[in-house]
Amino acid sequence: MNGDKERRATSAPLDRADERIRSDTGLAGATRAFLDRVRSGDLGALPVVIGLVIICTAFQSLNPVFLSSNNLVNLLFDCSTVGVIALGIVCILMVGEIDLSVGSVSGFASAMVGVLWVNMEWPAWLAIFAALVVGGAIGALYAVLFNRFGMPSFVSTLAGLLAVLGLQLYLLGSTGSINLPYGSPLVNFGQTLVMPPAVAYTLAAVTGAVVFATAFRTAARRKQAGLSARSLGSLLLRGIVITIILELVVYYLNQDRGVPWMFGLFVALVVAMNYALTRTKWGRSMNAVGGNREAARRAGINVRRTYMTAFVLCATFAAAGGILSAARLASASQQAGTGDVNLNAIAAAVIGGTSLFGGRGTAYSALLGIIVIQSIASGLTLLDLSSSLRYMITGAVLAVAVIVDSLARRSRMSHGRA
Amino acid sequence: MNGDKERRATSAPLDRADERIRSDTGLAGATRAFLDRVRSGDLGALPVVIGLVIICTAFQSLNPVFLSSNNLVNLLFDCSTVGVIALGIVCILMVGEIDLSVGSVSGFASAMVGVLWVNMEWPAWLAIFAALVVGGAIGALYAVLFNRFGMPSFVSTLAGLLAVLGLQLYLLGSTGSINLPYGSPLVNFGQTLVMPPAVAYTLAAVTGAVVFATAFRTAARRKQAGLSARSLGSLLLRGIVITIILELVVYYLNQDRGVPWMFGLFVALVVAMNYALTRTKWGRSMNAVGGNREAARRAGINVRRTYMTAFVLCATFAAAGGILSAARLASASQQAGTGDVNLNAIAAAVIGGTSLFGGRGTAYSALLGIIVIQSIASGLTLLDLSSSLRYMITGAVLAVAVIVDSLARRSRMSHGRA
Amino acid sequence: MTDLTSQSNSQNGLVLSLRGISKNFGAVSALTNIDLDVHAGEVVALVGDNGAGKSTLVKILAGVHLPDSGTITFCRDIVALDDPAASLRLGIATVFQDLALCENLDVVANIFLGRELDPWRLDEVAMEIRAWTLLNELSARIPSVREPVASLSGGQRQTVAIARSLLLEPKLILLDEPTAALGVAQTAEVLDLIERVRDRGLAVVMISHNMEDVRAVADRIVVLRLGRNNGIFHPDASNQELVSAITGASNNAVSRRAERRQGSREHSREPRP
Amino acid sequence: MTDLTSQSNSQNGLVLSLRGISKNFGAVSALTNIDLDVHAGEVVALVGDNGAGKSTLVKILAGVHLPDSGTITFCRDIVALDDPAASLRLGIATVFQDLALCENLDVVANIFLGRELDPWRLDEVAMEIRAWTLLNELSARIPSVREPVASLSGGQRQTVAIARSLLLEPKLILLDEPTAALGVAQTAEVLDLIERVRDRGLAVVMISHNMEDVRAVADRIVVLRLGRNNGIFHPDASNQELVSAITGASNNAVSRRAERRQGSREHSREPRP
Amino acid sequence: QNAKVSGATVAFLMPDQASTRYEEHDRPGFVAEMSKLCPTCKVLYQNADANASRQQQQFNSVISQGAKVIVIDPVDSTAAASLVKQAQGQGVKVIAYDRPIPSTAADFYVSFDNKAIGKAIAKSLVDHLKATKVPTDDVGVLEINGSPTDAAAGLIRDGIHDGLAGSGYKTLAEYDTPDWAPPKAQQWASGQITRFGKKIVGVVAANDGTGGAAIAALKAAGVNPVPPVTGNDATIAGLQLIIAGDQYNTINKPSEIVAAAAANVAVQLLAGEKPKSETTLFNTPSQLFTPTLVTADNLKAEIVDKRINGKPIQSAEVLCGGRYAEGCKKLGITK
Ligand SMILES: Nc1ncnc2c1ncn2[C@@H]1O[C@H](COP(=O)(O)OP(=O)(O)OP(=O)(O)O)[C@@H](O)[C@H]1O
Ligand SMILES: Nc1ncnc2c1ncn2[C@@H]1O[C@H](COP(=O)(O)OP(=O)(O)OP(=O)(O)O)[C@@H](O)[C@H]1O
Ligand SMILES: [Mg+2]
Ligand SMILES: [Mg+2]
Repeated sequence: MNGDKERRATSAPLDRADERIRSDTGLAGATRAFLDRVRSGDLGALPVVIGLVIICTAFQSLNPVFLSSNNLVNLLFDCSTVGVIALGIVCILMVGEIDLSVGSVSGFASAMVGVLWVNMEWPAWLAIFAALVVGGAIGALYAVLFNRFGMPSFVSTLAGLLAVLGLQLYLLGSTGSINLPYGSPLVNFGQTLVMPPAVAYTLAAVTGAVVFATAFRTAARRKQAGLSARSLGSLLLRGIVITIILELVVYYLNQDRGVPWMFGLFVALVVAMNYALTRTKWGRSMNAVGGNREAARRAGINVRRTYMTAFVLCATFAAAGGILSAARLASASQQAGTGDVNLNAIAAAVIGGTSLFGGRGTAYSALLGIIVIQSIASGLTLLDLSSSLRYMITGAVLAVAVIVDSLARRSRMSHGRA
Repeated sequence: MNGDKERRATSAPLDRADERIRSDTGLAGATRAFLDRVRSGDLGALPVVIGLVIICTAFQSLNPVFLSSNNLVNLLFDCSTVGVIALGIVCILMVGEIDLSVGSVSGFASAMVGVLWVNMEWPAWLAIFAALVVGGAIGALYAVLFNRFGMPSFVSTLAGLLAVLGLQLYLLGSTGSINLPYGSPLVNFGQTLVMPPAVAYTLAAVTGAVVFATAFRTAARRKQAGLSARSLGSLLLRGIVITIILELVVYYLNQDRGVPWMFGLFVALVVAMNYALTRTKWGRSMNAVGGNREAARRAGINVRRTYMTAFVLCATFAAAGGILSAARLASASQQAGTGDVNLNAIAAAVIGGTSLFGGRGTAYSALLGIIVIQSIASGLTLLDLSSSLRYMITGAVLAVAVIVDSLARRSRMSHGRA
Repeated sequence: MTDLTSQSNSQNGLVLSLRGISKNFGAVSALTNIDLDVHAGEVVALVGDNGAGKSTLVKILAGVHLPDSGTITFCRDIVALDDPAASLRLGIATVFQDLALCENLDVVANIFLGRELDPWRLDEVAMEIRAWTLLNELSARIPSVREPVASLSGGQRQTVAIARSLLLEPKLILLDEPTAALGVAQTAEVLDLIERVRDRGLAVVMISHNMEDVRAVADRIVVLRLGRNNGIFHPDASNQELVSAITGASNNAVSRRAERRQGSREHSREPRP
Repeated sequence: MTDLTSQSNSQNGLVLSLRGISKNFGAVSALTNIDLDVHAGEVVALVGDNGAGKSTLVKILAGVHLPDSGTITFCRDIVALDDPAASLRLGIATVFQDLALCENLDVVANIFLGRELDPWRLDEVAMEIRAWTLLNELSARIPSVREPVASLSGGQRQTVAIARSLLLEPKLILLDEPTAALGVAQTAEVLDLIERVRDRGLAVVMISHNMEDVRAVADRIVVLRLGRNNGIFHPDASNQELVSAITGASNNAVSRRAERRQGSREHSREPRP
Repeated sequence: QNAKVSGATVAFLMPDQASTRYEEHDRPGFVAEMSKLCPTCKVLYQNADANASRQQQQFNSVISQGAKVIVIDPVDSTAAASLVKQAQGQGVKVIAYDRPIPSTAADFYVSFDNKAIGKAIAKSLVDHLKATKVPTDDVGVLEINGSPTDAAAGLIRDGIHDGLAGSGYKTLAEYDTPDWAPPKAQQWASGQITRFGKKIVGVVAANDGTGGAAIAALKAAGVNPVPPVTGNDATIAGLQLIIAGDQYNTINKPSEIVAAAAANVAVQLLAGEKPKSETTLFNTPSQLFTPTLVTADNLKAEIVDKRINGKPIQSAEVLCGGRYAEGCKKLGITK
């Protein structure tokens, strides 16, 4: 009956053989596919970016300092500390669990670095290493409680929150807070160190080139294997656009101090985690365990080990974030990691699009989410507001920032695509 | 082939017709069923109670004041405030969402009562009513954001946390905090009012009688309808045991001041919510929406309205809890509802056995959970500890309290019964 | 193949009529321009290959998905089914392929979900009795109706889902592969049931991959292929005919297998039933 | 009915042997004292009513549940299957009735889950090609393998689950109602496939409610009833015989329905195929 | 000794963790004095972690344990009123410590004056700016207050306002630091540096933590030299920043003195005596101590050389480790 159609279809690539799927080749096809995705709300990070643009425009119109290079450089410094913690939260949310103790762990790690490095005069790298290891050990403890005793991570990490805070207070008990020496490499890293312009420009260009090269290699292999592939033209376009955008950003930041190395580290971690989560067997098993734990187990995945890595990674990132904030503040204090660090880190991951229920999320959500949160905070510090007003506005702006994404998600769902 | 067995089976009650199901009638049967449940970990609240007993024994041995009537009465007063908030959290967790702003809402409600009643001299009942309504309205707003825009409750209530805290600070801005008149009925209710012994004894007896009567009525109806039913003897035994335990508790508390009315209110709310969640159509739809939202929708349940009620109830209970803590403290202050109120309320629900992922939980989990948390807090105030040690021990004890429950859950799962 | 207007039981009025229904999921067109008529007292079987769009069509009728275009006429009125509740209100009961049960609730609660007796004081005893009656009617083998559905076997769940739909007094019943997981006895009961409700004048749309069952109960067989109408058949159409309409080729896996088996049987001269 | 030791393809060794397997869920005894033997190059069909315990047995063999008592002998060794990974390592591949797919992952990821090519740098292109090959082998109608499994139709998912099990090189394949949701063509392909793997010397245990399919491919038919062994049959046993073993009564819904249809046919004198 | 006194129980309830002073100075000071005055007495210590409800719980708990005198540093001065009423109803004496309980008269009040502290740091900063001839036009200072939900922070803020009023220096911007969290203070300060740049001639910060954060922000922005920044609490970190020349001042509140005074009063109340008071504040007989302002000029004298109970407030060894050695030498603390 549809024989002729079928015959026509056989000449198509393997994955375009089904006549019901529209193959969007060429620029026109790409545009149509994009509009299609806009309509069905399947836009990835775009809605959050739109929310961010709205926020930035509003703050910029209220105070033109907001988008000045100087302020943006500050923003990037501030993003990096909690951002690293949020990256760990992405890992743990991925498998559908939570870690409420990241704040405490970060504070404890900063206290450890303070005590070991400054008070006990260990070499800085050793103190940092020790703090990271202890952070990882705390995560391993949660994993054991979870795997052996089935203790819900909400409860075990709540207990951890308290216990680790106790450890932090104990460690800093006699001094309260410890100054990290100004001028030391760690504090410089956290406060002033920026990439030389040449390095920054090169990195931006290399990023674009790498994006293009990998995509091109994949496309070539797909074409060779008889699968559909994106055209050279569209890949080239994408590579060039990415490069130009990055170069412009770098250029703008270089008007002031430049791109902080700390932010570079954060982005590098995000990219590495993104690779690990999407392109390794381990990342696949994280996704699988978060999506359907029992199915993953039945597929022969070592579910316990996967949880172990998730808990350990989360706590280690928390410790790393704590060390970075100590460097940023040039001090390890009893208050480090308390307050809203937990909530901000989790919120960053969630705002960026990671699900609290597991199995859905990307490393980039930590980057995006923390930029949203810090932009709001930074924008509001530039306005002279009373505390009460500041709280109210923060809440309202946060809702606005997420509303675009929420609407997109809703339309995605009503189109039957969760 | 199994014809004879089948014939034998037909004489059994309708729900015992399947020959594979062991019918546990009589006392011996009940014991066997119980052991069976112990083995498979299907024990309901028992593990948490065991955890509680362990904690109490430990604290009692460290400081004999812990189980004194006086301290227990204080404990009951303290349980009631956060307990009411936790009850709201149970509602919202039931449908698989969360409310991070219960702390702020409770603080805001207490501020409203302070301002309206004390400063603006409204009648107390009207001020309380207004605070509850505003609390409910905040919940309704979250529900609208959730239903209309699909905003994840984590984000909307996080925004709410900040915005409502801002409102609270704004409301108390000029004064900082407001004293509620000492000796007024509200403050008396929160601080001193206890049931007269006769009332308490009667209530305890009535509870036992009601438990027996309803169970007996159901059993009679089931027997009449040809369903299996528990024997009169076992029902009577249960009724008597419950009555005796309650009377003993009341007797012990009456050695000191007696049973606080505030705790009575809390328990009444718990019982009412338990009824609503288990025995009404609304409660059924809450369970269904939390278990499988799409299935509930396809069954024709108005899912949006269910979410609406859950959010509104949660925020209203939060406001009620805030008013109770204001009464307890005889003051409405800027820091009411900040700190760990949120975390304690959520933790209470989770420790009591309500799932963070929806569809599993009972109103009693709020009661049990908050007793666990407050017992730990109260037990530790009886020991002379530095803050750092206190934090560490709180964390450790919390983990111990939950470990029995976790083990039971694990065995439940390994027996294929999630 | 017969033309669209023909039907065996046309003495009764048109209950449901679809014209030009289309539905896209992103870049995939799941349904294109579907027409379908169902009359009272008629069992229409909807057959088609995997992914042909049968369930999508049923979900559109159940108000789960909104169609991208096309009109739905139900009992002479053009209706917008934008919500499952709207469908249920009109009298359309559905058994979904994925069953749509709440795994955390027990059997009784699932059967009565959304239609509980005595909303302010659930009558658990009455509901339990009714549940047992319904389940026994379907020959269900369920040890206990007070266990959460999560602990039931596949077939037991399917029986619960079917029992659910019997609780309503619908005008149209949509059954999406209702017997896929059922045992032989339960399947027979469900087919009996379908005939009973047909005889009571209800309209039934049944999806199935089992041509035996389809031919046994259907008055008309509608074939979908790759999201399009691909012919309407009488139940006495040959298997061969139906299968080629479903797969879109007369040389298909089924015919090849049949031939091969035929060959090997003749070869081994050992006939198998 | 034949006795336990008889089998048609006994030239090959015993792959799997169960003795006295029991399993309780709380107060329900799902399995009581089950014995089962499976030989290499043999297809054993496991049939039984809904809730008879078939899937429970398969899950025990897949390492999902631990039996309460009884011994499992696999290739002459007594084994403890306390984890699905242990089963997989021994060479037992399973297609579960509930499929056990990760709905959030795409088709390729699901097929290769736990067995990805190139662990540190997933070879997506190679995996995608292999996935298409497997799916085409099964006549699957899947528009895109890069969509999450959540968006697939029931039959498409089942095909994915079957494709998964083909990736291993197992000694024993357990198929729990593998064709329940499949279309006619796909069912034929799966039955072909079962015959192919049998001929390669693998042992196959297949659960199905479709007596046609069972008789078509099985070398031996094992009946479970209410969690107990209830006889072993040759594939040429009559339908009647099998159905009474399954339902436990010779007067059952199936026979009643057949009689009724027979009667009404004779009555209306209008034969239907 | 008085029979009523010996073996009695006394409770010492502190409000929070924001500063280490409560566990490092107040409690040891109080315990030391108590054991001197009444060796058989039992001291119960609790810290409420800035949570008024928890403080109420602790208050009830110590009464359950038989405390006859309660020394309380209230988390919430207003809320503490009901505690006083409740205690007095049961014959328990209450000594307000550090922060007053304005609406209900306690039995005694001993304290440093928080408002005076705010005023002192602000005034000292202004004096320093005037002395270094910083012009007043078109420039100003930043003001970093404590937690918006902390009553003591409010008192300090009022004091700072008093201190800055009429100085001629504008307050460019003002910020209530949530939870006294230094990172928040740092982020805010960074933003203000972007906004005002060179117009910032000084920063009034309400404690050493937020002061240190302001310094970190200034350094990170490359501001050189760092304008004077105030502090409070004389933490080791703060003192070291003064030694290093980064922070301008801090406040030394030798809490041991107040704690010892509270212990004295407690024993008198136990014995049923009426403690003598210098002044009356909020209808409460009171004893107020003046804190000392510490800058680089008097750091040696006030911190290292002055003895309390035979010990320096901080020893040279603690302060002058590593990279502070040079600064210490300059200030003459070490040779
Ligand atoms: N929510 C969805 N998102 C994306 N695609 C979908 C969605 N639902 C269905 N599809 C696609 O639409 C097509 C039709 O699916 P449908 O479930 O209607 O098939 P079906 O005819 O019921 O098949 P089966 O016999 O296997 O049940 C399939 O290709 C499927 O992949
Ligand atoms: N996790 C569980 N908890 C409690 N009972 C269970 C559980 N799993 C299975 N059962 C019970 O065990 C019995 C056998 O179930 P099983 O899934 O093995 O049946 P089956 O033979 O596969 O039936 P079907 O043909 O319907 O798939 C059923 O009565 C079921 O209720
Ligand atoms: Mg379907
Ligand atoms: Mg099964």
